[in-house]
Amino acid sequence: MSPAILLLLAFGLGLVGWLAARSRAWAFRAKTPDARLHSLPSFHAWYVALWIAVPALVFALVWNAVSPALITAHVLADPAAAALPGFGFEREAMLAQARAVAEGKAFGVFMPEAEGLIAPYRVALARYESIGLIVTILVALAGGAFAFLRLKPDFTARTRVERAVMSLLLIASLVAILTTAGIIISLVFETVRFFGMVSPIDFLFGTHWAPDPMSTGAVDGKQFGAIPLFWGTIYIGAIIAMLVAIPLGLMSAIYLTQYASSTVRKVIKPLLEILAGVPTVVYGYFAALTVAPAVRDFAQGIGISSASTESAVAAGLVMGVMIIPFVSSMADDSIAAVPDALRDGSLAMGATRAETIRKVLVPAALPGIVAGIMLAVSRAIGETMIVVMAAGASANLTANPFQSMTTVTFQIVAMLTGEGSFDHPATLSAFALGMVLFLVTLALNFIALRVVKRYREAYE
Amino acid sequence: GCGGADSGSRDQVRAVGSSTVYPFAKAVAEQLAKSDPSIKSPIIESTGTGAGMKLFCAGVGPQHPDIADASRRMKKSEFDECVANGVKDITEIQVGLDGVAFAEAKGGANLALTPEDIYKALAKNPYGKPNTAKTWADVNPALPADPILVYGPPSTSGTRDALKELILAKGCDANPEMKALKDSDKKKHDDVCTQVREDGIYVDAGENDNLIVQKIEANPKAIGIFGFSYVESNADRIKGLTMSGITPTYETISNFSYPGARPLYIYVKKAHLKAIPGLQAYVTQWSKLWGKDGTLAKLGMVVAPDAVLAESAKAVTTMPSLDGSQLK
Amino acid sequence: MNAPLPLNDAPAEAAAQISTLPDDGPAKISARNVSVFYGAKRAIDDVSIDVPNDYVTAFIGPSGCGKSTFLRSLNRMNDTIANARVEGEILIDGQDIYRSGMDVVQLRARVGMVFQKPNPFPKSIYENIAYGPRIHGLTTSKNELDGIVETSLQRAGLWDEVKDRLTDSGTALSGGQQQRLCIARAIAVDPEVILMDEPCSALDPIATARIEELIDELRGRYAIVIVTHSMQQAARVSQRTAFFHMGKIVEYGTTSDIFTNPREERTKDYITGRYG
Amino acid sequence: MNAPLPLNDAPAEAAAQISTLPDDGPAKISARNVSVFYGAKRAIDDVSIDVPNDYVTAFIGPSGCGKSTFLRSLNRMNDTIANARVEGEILIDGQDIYRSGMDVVQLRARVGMVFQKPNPFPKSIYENIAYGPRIHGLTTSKNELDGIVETSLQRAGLWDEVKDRLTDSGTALSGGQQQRLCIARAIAVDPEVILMDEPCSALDPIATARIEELIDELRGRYAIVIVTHSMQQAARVSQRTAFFHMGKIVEYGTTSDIFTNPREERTKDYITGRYG
Amino acid sequence: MDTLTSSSADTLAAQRRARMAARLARRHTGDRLFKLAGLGAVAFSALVLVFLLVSMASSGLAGFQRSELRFDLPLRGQLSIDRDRLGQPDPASALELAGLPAMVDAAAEKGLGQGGAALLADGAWRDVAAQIAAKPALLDEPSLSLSLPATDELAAAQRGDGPEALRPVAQRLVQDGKLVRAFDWGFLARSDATSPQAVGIWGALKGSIMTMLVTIVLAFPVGVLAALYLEEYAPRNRWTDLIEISINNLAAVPSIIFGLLGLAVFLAIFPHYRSAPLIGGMTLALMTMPVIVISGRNAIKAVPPSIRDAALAMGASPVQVVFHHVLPLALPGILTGTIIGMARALGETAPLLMIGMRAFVASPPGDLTSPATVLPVQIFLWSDEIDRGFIERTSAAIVVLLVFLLLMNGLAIYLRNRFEKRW
Ligand SMILES: Nc1ncnc2c1ncn2[C@@H]1O[C@H](COP(=O)(O)OP(=O)(O)OP(=O)(O)O)[C@@H](O)[C@H]1O
Ligand SMILES: Nc1ncnc2c1ncn2[C@@H]1O[C@H](COP(=O)(O)OP(=O)(O)OP(=O)(O)O)[C@@H](O)[C@H]1O
Ligand SMILES: [Mg+2]
Ligand SMILES: [Mg+2]
Ligand SMILES: O=P([O-])([O-])[O-]
Repeated sequence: MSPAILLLLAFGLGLVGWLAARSRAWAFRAKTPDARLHSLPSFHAWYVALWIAVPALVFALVWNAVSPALITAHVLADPAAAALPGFGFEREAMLAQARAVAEGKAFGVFMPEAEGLIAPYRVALARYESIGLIVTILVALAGGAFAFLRLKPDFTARTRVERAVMSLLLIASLVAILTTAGIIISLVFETVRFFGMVSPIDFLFGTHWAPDPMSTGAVDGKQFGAIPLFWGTIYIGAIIAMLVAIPLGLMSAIYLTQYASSTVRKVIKPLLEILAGVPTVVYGYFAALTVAPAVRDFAQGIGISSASTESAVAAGLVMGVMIIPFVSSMADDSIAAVPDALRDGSLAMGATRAETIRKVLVPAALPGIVAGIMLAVSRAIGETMIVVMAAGASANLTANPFQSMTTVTFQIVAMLTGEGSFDHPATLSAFALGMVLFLVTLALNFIALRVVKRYREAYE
Repeated sequence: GCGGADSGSRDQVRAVGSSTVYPFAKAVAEQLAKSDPSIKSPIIESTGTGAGMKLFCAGVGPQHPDIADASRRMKKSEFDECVANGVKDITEIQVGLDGVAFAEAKGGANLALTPEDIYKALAKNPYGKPNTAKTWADVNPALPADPILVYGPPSTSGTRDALKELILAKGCDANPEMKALKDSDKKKHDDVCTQVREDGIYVDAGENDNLIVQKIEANPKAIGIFGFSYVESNADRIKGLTMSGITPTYETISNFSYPGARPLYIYVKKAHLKAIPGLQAYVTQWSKLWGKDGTLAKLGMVVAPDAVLAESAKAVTTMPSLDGSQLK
Repeated sequence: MNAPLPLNDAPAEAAAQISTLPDDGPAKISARNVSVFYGAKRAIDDVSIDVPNDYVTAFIGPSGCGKSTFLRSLNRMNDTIANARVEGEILIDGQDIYRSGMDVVQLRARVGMVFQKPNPFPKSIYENIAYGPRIHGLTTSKNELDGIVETSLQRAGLWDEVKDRLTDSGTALSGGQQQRLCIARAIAVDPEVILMDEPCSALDPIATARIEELIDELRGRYAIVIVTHSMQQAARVSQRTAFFHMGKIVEYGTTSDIFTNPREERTKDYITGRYG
Repeated sequence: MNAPLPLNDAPAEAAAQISTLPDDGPAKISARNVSVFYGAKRAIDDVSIDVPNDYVTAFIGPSGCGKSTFLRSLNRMNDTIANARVEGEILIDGQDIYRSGMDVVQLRARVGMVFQKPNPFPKSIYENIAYGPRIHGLTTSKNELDGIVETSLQRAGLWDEVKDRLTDSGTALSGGQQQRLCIARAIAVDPEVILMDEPCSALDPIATARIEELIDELRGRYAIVIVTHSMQQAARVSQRTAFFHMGKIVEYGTTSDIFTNPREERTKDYITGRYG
Repeated sequence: MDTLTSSSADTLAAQRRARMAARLARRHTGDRLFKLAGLGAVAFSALVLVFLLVSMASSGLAGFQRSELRFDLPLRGQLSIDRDRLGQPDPASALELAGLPAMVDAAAEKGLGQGGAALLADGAWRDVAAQIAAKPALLDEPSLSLSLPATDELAAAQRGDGPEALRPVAQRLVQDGKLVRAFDWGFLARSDATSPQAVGIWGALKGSIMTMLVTIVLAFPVGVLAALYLEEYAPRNRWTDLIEISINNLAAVPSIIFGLLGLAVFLAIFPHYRSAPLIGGMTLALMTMPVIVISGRNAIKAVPPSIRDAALAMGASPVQVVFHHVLPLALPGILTGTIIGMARALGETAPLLMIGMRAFVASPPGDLTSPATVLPVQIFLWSDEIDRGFIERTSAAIVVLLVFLLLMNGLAIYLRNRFEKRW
């Protein structure tokens, strides 16, 4: 039975119940014109409709899950099924093909053996479909009758319906916690497995990163020193990118909030937001094709012969540009949150605008700006495509920005799409790196949110 | 759609694995769909050999791929996992060769290298001593005194594996002491022979070979290490370097006189052969295209020697099961 | 003017009227035919007034009548509002502050301002006071600066309360202390005029009384203009009062005259609480 | 109470005092020992008062003394403030509105409220008025609803001004009209009590006068409680006045008594503008 | 104060005034420079954006073209084929049987000179077959002028790279007007292929659309409901804090981590759906949901409390307040945030690499569960192709992606401006 039919059925019956309950509620009113109903007729209607649709849907869901097994059992009892091979994929494939044909989803079978199963499938499908349909209707009717009989003029339908709505809202907000749990679960097992092979000390404090996914035999923990990755991540994401993004973002925010006319602001702000909206794969392409060669030529032009095409600067510059809008919009918010009274106070002292901004507004907005920068950093160190396309793979522990460097995200992609076998520590290291990344962004965000909160409170 | 998602079958072939095999597997899929419109074009995913094996070996059923493309042979451990998950019958088919080729920009210095030179230039500890070579002349006085700068594949790629096994280990074993070490202390031998230096002279260049081409074009003194197909298709910009006097060409690679050839495989899950429409046809399509004048050769794949081809062609029809005990 | 004006619109003759008292000597500030617009909206309509040097002048009037607007036009703080525009002349010591070469930075150093809500900078008390002298480069040594800070705080009657905690944040003070800090901050650059816009409306009665005393102490040293919505306060602290209504000055005179003997019907209505 | 209370703290005996006038007949609202807390802060301190049915009762007092807080506790609008907590009893027609079975939805339909800032819904004028009758299911037909809308607007004195544009947005009206719309909206669900929190403080004098008239017209039909910071307004519109100070009712009486003959020193000080 | 100190105070004041005046010019210059720096920062960002867009667009436009060979195919009376057969499924096979490929090759040899057939892209005759199938009347025309795709090599030779031997051939054909760069509408209708001459973007675009569909259907309701709960009802307690922290954190968790989540959780639960838009959409929904929640909360916060008070005071229940007043007023803001979140999801690559959406898929996905790829991943895959013909195609794909993003951003800006707080 297709889920769509069941859905329609549940909603259809729900609608009927809705209408019936509403007219009953109106009838209460008509009988006792003076007495106010506790709840509006429409709440009575929703109450009944929910009692019809929800149990019916729940049953339909369960039925959808169990009926295929019942149908298969029915088909297997058929003599035609005796010819099927024993357990295995071929047998299942035959059943599936016959079923697809019986359901009208396919026109013919690919395996001739399946031909004979089509007819039994048709029979079984028809039978279980009608059973499902009937029971669904019964469940709906039972729910509806229960709810309908409870309706009275002073029935608290509204309270009950609203309670249902509130549960829905609560469930929706729990999705976030589930997601967080999902992330932790999906990282933690492999991470633990990895640390069973490589000591966390070697991993977190080692300065040599050269895991060999193809190696066999004993694992050499000394190859898994992730410091060069952390360094590359910080150097590209938190240093070079921020050297670009902080001054540009901050000055943009200052210009937009303090100097620009409202029309200019209206045009420029969305433009900046576009900069944040350009997909990172486009930035990556741009970085690899345009910026990186230009940077290398520039570096070689000034005599740095070791300049690599996949330089940290190229990735960092482009990433910085991408981050500008984050910094500027957070700075914008926090500067705007500084009460005008402070600005006026400073201007009235005879300060110029620049002095007012530098000495009063920016210091006052500093916590918010810092928080914005932290969020931007967390975004930069989690950025993947730009580094995958432009930063290179060498785990160099160097301060030379024209050298190639690699980052945590790059290594995650490389290890998970590489040639090593899946249970090799090199591959598993991707999960450990993911865990570190997750924890670091968690920490950055946590601190940033704390800072912002405290600072908002200071002005509210 | 997948047709019968909850259980049952799939109506499209699914192959995963090596990025080296990927372009060839794509081409075969495309040809198959053109030649037989009743077959849906197979889905080819470039996951890398290891991840591909992991997916392939996860089990039998429509949710698991039918084919694993590999730029190296299946490992024993992988085979064991396959068996543990019920993937007992696997057919191994060698579809061709890939050469690890050294190349420089057109107009470069025309270095004439040997595996030994390369080993001495790139190993971390050549013959057990730290590598101090800065110019090619340091390695071999016959070579020019140009600085050594080699762009090569990262450790996660199959090409790097091939580099280690086919060139570095070979150069290393030229020294009898090392050869002896191989028998006495395998681990130490591997360390000494296959570890690549990390002082910036060998540059991990990521998976994007286009970028390596650009880089060695920009720096004529630098050398790049590629899959041979890349050298072929960029013949207007770069040229292959001779190795022990032999230029990398189709011939020299396919007869293994150029020391950088490695086999490319596809692994077929036999349990799927009957159940997945188009699987047999897809495998057969490989055999139609892997010949000397076939599409794959045009795309840069090195055709395997005739004997191998004959055996592979036989495997396509008979689908022999792989014997795990042959694997390492 | 003898006849009471109609409530809605002021006749043309009112425009010609200059609010000035002949006994007051030369005016510190003279506004002539000043109108202030917010976009198309006229918030101040052709106001002319002379503000004396030695007295405290109070602006009173119902909410929205333009008191703050007019006050802010006296040190060109209206410049900071994007769509605000000032017409007419405002002379301080005879010089038009809206003339083209006028340097607002210097002007505002000469005309200090205290706002409705105390707005100390979120810096230390010391830095709050030192801010003005620093940006204007008034001092050449730390000693001199310390001196200015101390004198200013003393004049604002705050020194004894804060001398032991000059490094505490200015925002940690009580509301009344904050407002005195703001007055001290204004004094620190040695202004000639101090404008105050409802300086006590956010304060409790005790703090209010303290500020009112302070205003009285400062009188004579600075020309002081204070906007207030409390008629009692105007009566207590000012010697001259201007009653604003709908962007115009309805009546101007000595404070005692305005409160005991208003000439205009509207003034009387306002003072007796008929509206506002 | 005869002796003037000290400014800072109220002695225990004040707690026992019930503000009520013996001539007023049965009270519409009786508060008994009501205290309201925001977290640990006590904003209303043990207040007991009887609000009569047929008069307008004004709450006056300096800013922050708890007028709004007390007013909002009369229709349990304080429930919406997370950390607000009410102690004591508030009876409307003898029934405790804080008892456990009380349905706040119905309570608020009986006790309407008008706020300081006019807050029409951003919907059409018609929908603004029709909203209450709709959610309470007061009508069964469109006609009946139309009737309610018209009567409510008429009672609020707004019908003539808006009858031709009932579909215009309520927010497009002038401030005074908006406030009358809000009053009409409150009337539409046929409440018994109307609470008004400084309903004119955002309005100009003319609109204020209009609302004051309206309040006078509504008197007798609804029990009306109005919070105002303008003593003149209290004097004009109310018949009973309670003077709040620091969370307590300092004095309660007929409006004329309070304004002409306050018993308490603090009341007198406030009325003569010594603080606030 | 006695006269003496008073006069010394006067000199002091005069001194200070002099110092102030001396500094003025410098301060004003500083002010102007500061403003200029701000302007410079804004201008820089704008310039980068313009440069990015222009450079992508200019090289992308070339990617909408392909090299085509032009020659005539004599038709009337040449093909013996039953016209009815053309109306049935797979007319191409019928035409192939009737000998169309050989005819095309022969015509190419004739029209383009010796070896002309080899210059045609593999299967170029299929274009002809499609034309004929669409319009059988063509069979009565004396001849049909064709414009068929050239091989990748010839295309490369026309660009001036590729095999040396072909370059003169290409030059000659270009001079004769037989080899042209023609606008390739098919690029918007075809799917991935191995040859840059034959690729199209429709497969990836359709994959993107399907993925976004799943994302919005999941993320929007959950996001809005969660935002309502947190902003309007959530009690202040540990659980709420936990939810809030989770959401704020999820909004900043690197997208690749969501990829790992999709890999470890969704693909473990639904192993059949590797590479499917359904899984991609679910993964991206988890990523987008927090963005919607956060912007939704801001929009809800922006609804003035006075509206809530008004409704509550009328006797509306909290649920009625929210659904009658708050939600309708906040909706434009929520939509704006949603669109921006969706735009971000549309451009997302890394997480999809992890869940198998990087496959070669030669036909557009049929439904939500069939294997697919999406625009950004297609860009990533093409950027990695050996054949340099893909460089332009990649740029063209970027242009398609950017157009979509700009449209979405434009819509968001429009919504924001149109509904910006009007109460
Ligand atoms: N920035 C502005 N833009 C537009 N109109 C303004 C602005 N500031 C004030 N107004 C309007 O100008 C008129 C005068 O305002 P102003 O603030 O000067 O009044 P006020 O007498 O100080 O009132 P209050 O006693 O409330 O402070 C008012 O109608 C006000 O609405
Ligand atoms: N939501 C709240 N949380 C905490 N404290 C509050 C809150 N609302 C009011 N208060 C405090 O409770 C006290 C009484 O406030 P309330 O608003 O009732 O005063 P009011 O008499 O209405 O003043 P006003 O004339 O300014 O409206 C004040 O000290 C105020 O700061
Ligand atoms: Mg004002
Ligand atoms: Mg209040
Ligand atoms: O993906 P690989 O070809 O490098 O194995």
